[in-house]
Amino acid sequence: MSAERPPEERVIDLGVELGPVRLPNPVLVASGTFGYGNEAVDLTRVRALGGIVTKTVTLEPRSGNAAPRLHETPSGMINSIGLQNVGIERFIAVKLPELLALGVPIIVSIGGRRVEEFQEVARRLEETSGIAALEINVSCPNVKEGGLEFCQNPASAAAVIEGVRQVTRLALWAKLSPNTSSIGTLARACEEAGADGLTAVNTFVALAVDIHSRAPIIPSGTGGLSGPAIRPIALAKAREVVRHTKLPVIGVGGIASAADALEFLIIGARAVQVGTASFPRPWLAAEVVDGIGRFLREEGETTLAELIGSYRDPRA
Amino acid sequence: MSAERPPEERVIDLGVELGPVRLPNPVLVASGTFGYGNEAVDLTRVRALGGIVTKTVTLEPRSGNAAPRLHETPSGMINSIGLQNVGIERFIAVKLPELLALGVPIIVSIGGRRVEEFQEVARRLEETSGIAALEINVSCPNVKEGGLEFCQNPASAAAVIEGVRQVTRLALWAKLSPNTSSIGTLARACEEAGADGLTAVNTFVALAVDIHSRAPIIPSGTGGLSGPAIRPIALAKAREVVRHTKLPVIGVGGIASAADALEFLIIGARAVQVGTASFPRPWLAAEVVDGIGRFLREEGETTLAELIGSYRDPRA
Amino acid sequence: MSSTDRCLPKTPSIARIVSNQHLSGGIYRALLRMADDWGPSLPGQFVQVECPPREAFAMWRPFSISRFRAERHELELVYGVVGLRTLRLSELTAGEELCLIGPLGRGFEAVSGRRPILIGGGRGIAPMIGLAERWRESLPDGRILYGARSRDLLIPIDDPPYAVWLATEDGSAGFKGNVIELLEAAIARREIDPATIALYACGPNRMLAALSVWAESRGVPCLVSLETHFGCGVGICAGCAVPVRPRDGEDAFARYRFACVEGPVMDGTRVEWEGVAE
Amino acid sequence: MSSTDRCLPKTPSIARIVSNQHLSGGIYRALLRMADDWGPSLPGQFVQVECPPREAFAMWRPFSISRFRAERHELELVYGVVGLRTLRLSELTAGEELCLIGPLGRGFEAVSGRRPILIGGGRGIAPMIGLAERWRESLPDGRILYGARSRDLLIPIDDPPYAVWLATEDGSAGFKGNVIELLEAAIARREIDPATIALYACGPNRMLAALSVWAESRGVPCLVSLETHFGCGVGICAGCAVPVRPRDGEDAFARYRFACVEGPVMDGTRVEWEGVAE
Ligand SMILES: Cc1cc2nc3c(=O)[nH]c(=O)nc-3n(C[C@H](O)[C@H](O)[C@H](O)COP(=O)(O)OP(=O)(O)OC[C@H]3O[C@@H](n4cnc5c(N)ncnc54)[C@H](O)[C@@H]3O)c2cc1C
Ligand SMILES: Cc1cc2nc3c(=O)[nH]c(=O)nc-3n(C[C@H](O)[C@H](O)[C@H](O)COP(=O)(O)OP(=O)(O)OC[C@H]3O[C@@H](n4cnc5c(N)ncnc54)[C@H](O)[C@@H]3O)c2cc1C
Ligand SMILES: Cc1cc2nc3c(=O)[nH]c(=O)nc-3n(C[C@H](O)[C@H](O)[C@H](O)COP(=O)(O)O)c2cc1C
Ligand SMILES: Cc1cc2nc3c(=O)[nH]c(=O)nc-3n(C[C@H](O)[C@H](O)[C@H](O)COP(=O)(O)O)c2cc1C
Ligand code: FES
Ligand code: FES
Repeated sequence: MSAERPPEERVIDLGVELGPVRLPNPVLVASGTFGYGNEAVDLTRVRALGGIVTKTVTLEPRSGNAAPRLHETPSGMINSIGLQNVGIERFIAVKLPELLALGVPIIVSIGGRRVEEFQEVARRLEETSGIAALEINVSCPNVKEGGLEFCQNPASAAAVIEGVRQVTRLALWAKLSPNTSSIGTLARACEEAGADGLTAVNTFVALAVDIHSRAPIIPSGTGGLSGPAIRPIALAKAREVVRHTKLPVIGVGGIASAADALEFLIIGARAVQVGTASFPRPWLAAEVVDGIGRFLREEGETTLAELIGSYRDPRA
Repeated sequence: MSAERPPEERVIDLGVELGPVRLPNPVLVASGTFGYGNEAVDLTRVRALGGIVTKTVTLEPRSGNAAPRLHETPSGMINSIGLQNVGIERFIAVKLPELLALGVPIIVSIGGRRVEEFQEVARRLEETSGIAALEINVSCPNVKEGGLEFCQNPASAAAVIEGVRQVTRLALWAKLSPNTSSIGTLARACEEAGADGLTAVNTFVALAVDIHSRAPIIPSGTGGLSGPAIRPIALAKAREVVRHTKLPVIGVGGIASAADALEFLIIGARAVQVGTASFPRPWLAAEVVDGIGRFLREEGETTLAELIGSYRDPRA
Repeated sequence: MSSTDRCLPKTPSIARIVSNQHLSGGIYRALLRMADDWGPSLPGQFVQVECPPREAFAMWRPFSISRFRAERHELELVYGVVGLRTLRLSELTAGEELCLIGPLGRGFEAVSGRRPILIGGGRGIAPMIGLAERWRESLPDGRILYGARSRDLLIPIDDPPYAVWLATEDGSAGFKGNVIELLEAAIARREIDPATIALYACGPNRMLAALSVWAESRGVPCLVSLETHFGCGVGICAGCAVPVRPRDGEDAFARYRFACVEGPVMDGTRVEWEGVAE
Repeated sequence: MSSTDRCLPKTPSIARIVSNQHLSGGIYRALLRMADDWGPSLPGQFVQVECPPREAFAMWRPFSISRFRAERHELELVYGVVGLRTLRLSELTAGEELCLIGPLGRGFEAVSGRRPILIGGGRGIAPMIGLAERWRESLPDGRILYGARSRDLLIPIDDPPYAVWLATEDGSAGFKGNVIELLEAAIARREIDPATIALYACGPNRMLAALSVWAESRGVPCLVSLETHFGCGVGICAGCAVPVRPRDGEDAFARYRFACVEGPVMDGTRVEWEGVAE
């Protein structure tokens, strides 16, 4: 009789390389949906995660937008947080050490109104050590000044990436907006500007109206739609990004189960991020890691690499 | 004592004018989601509808796309019908007379691959009588040839409208794609090209993958996402269209109740279309008509005009 | 217009669960009490069911009418638990209500002058029993061929209207093999003469495809009840299209038929099975 | 770190419905049997509940702990039916299960040296009763002010730990007016001395706002249990932010506090009530 382990016990290495960044597994938590990353420590097996993307940090502290900031919609949620954050100084002094102590790759999401602001934030982070990558949020739909311009205009997104590239050797992921006709063009612009990875996608511009008061439910008007509702659109966008660049792609949008994450990996994303689904179940991302391992064993796949990009594209 | 009727019995005229088109009420059924319009006759009070937009008709008959053509997603549905239709000749000979006999405004949706094809279809319809308007489908994401080009490129959409304008005096509604960075620009281009109304929006490009076979569930790859999932995004898009043009706007996307329809009317749409929600409940659009009347009475509004555009836009 | 078109209902019906019973291997039978004026219906027709809970499922889903006892106003559905809706259905208990539309579509109608051979695969056996009951008087020489993967997946059939011949893939009950092999064996033994029969089948699309190919090669009429992904069930979404070989003179449009209104029972020998999902 | 922070649970709990009873005007009380090691908790803390059916509702929702009987491991929630989730909750029967996380957030803690005046508006009375029970020994001179729109909306209070003073807007029971007017009247009659009391309140945000403004003008400490729209309830979404007036030296970031982890019980006099939805 053979000494082989039964297949269900085979341990599959879920480690994955995204250019210069190596992650223990391909499941991260998305920016702005896991606090700074340490808040949910008591609610999930944080060490099981492939990485944590922090809430977007800006140069100055920001108080964020007025309430209500959230509104539930069919299978989704509109948010308008407005990048509430403590600012880079306090982030580096207080949050970052706590985060790095967690023992999982930390990707710091950075935001700003102007290229110089992004640069300054990146410069400060360049002086720290232990960060796995920076995710450049050129796609927040909820910041009045400049936010949407960056999304829709490949040139201004590229200018941000290029600017940040000049001031840091850290790996740079560009977080792309889906609110564009051609996310492929946007992706390519960021690639040429020096990004090391592309995160696709941020939220979709969305509106909900209170039919009695006739005012928007989110006081500032539109917000960003996230959650399972957007998954099929996000998946189509992520696939476009994969087709248009050679960079590693990190898929995000509506992932709420291992099966959802697998769809993104199959179409060629090298990693995924769980966002809104952490709100009701902060432990979900860790469960997705388990689920991916189980799936690979069941399918008889021996490495994650076999799965990634295994999509049978009818256009190919 | 006063002879006034109690408020709940007041009859409110729901009639609405969209440029040259007058509708008995603002609730239509959307193209492709009510057959040609006569199939559901036994399933709803057809005469209660504000109008019927037919399935998109093309010059030649089309057999449509391979199965499966539908896939359910969270609060939504991906479809790739591929404009299956009988072609303009049989449409005029067989379907149109039946439709016109229903006694509700009939809006014929037309499609094509090239400007000339749209023109030829419009020319044939110009020779008939009784049609309330043409809806120009420059936004179907599921037709390989040219489909998506029209969506994303205001110039080509405008060329179609302009071309059709030359061959018919019928009122023209341009059906806009949401798969664009700036639907306002697209809207303005169609307005300048001679459209009389703008229908916003068609479906969102979306993808779902079978994780076992690694193939897309819809054989051709992507399809169009519709249903309640898209409503918040569609509403934001419709509002953009309202802000960018003076034309009457017909709102569509995820409407599944009177409350949903009211959101569109409040942000300034002069009419709405019910699409996917008719599939489980073919009688839903008729119920939406009732619900709007009830709401106006409850809110003490005397005309539909008071409701339309009553949005308190924080940007205004 | 066929006789069934006239059955199109004007409003959704409220059905009350009389019983909801586990049969075998994930298959259940629900008995529903319908309004007094519901029906008439044919086996092979279907109903669109609003599976509870209402808030969870936007779309309704099709279930074949396995039989309808007009005297008792009782509709019988046989269903397999494959996903969330059917799981929730299986949890319903007597007295609870379901909302549905129907009867819808075209059911099985007899090919005149031919001995009926009814073929059921898996849960597809249910409408075949209903059909046999209907035809037992007028077409008494019918047979039922019932195929399943193994003995423990068989649905019990009480008092079958026609003789039932069993086939299981693993041979754990009846003939070892599939229903086509069973059919061939019966022909070989001269128990069935292909020149005088018509096939009526319900089961997995894969079985229907194989059967249709076989029937065409033998010149046997073959009506099958097809399952595709329905969006509406009433002919307004174009989602359920089934590719068929157009007859001479028909244009491209005729290539696809709507399974919900032009089916679900169709001439299997005209279906382009490669274009039908399994 | 306050004492409540240590209660953060590592896993969701399965709670079994012991009873689920209608109290009055759309308000219900559910008694849940918790695991033996659940708790401890403070009134004013809350639980995030996965309202059934699971498939229908992606987001969980917050419900205040109205009391927790540690000896019996019984958690009491009092809730009003306002939408689909609370409707479904109201349909649950004994024996059914709920999934929840908690206890979460900061509950009411006594302002030392002050006589507790507990104020409940509508269903907000429930946690106040739980609080009074907790304090009845250590702070025996407390009072409960209970405001409601009318008599028929009152929730019955058996064996109240403190004397209960009623106020109804239409005067159908107790004092005619709102709880602030009731408070003013009590002060006028010298039953209450504003210099020695602290207010603890739960009820509609509008009531809490008015009470906080009143308390600030009188220099009375005022802790309120706030409701905003929670996305997560555990501090990771930033959705529940409540604007507060930053103290000197605090930067702009301090302007918003997360009601789920820095509340729901907050110092009402520091809240910028214009920025809180009603
Ligand atoms: C005409 C017709 C008659 C049918 N009769 C029966 C019957 O008598 N008994 C029975 O058990 N089942 C029957 N079905 C199939 C039944 O409708 C599905 O099994 C059911 O909808 C699955 O729902 P679910 O939520 O449990 O599973 P889901 O999780 O939705 O999906 C499980 C499987 O159902 C199929 N499915 C997905 N979307 C659709 C869709 N829009 N329409 C149909 N199937 C879909 C997929 O193949 C999928 O693998 C019939 C289908 C058709 C078209
Ligand atoms: C800290 C806290 C404690 C609470 N305690 C109680 C309690 O003890 N008893 C009780 O009855 N209710 C309580 N609530 C309110 C309760 O959470 C809501 O009433 C409930 O979620 C409504 O759900 P629904 O599906 O029935 O209604 P929905 O149809 O979802 O909405 C009805 C109303 O609920 C509110 N709502 C919408 N979204 C949210 C959201 N994300 N979070 C909170 N509210 C929302 C809206 O104001 C809306 O008008 C509490 C809320 C908070 C924040
Ligand atoms: C409440 C909330 C806050 C968010 N904040 C940020 C943010 O600060 N920076 C960012 O890049 N993305 C932010 N996002 C976007 C998410 O990271 C993610 O891209 C998006 O929600 C889609 O994924 P999901 O559907 O899984 O949530 C936020 C999303 C939500 C719901
Ligand atoms: C099955 C299906 C078929 C459709 N066919 C057409 C079509 O032929 N022409 C067209 O302009 N839009 C078509 N649409 C788009 C709808 O008219 C509508 O714009 C879209 O579905 C969004 O609305 P909804 O969410 O209410 O369905 C189709 C939509 C669906 C779901
Ligand atoms: S299922 Fe909709 S047309 Fe057949
Ligand atoms: S509810 Fe999510 S941070 Fe408070």
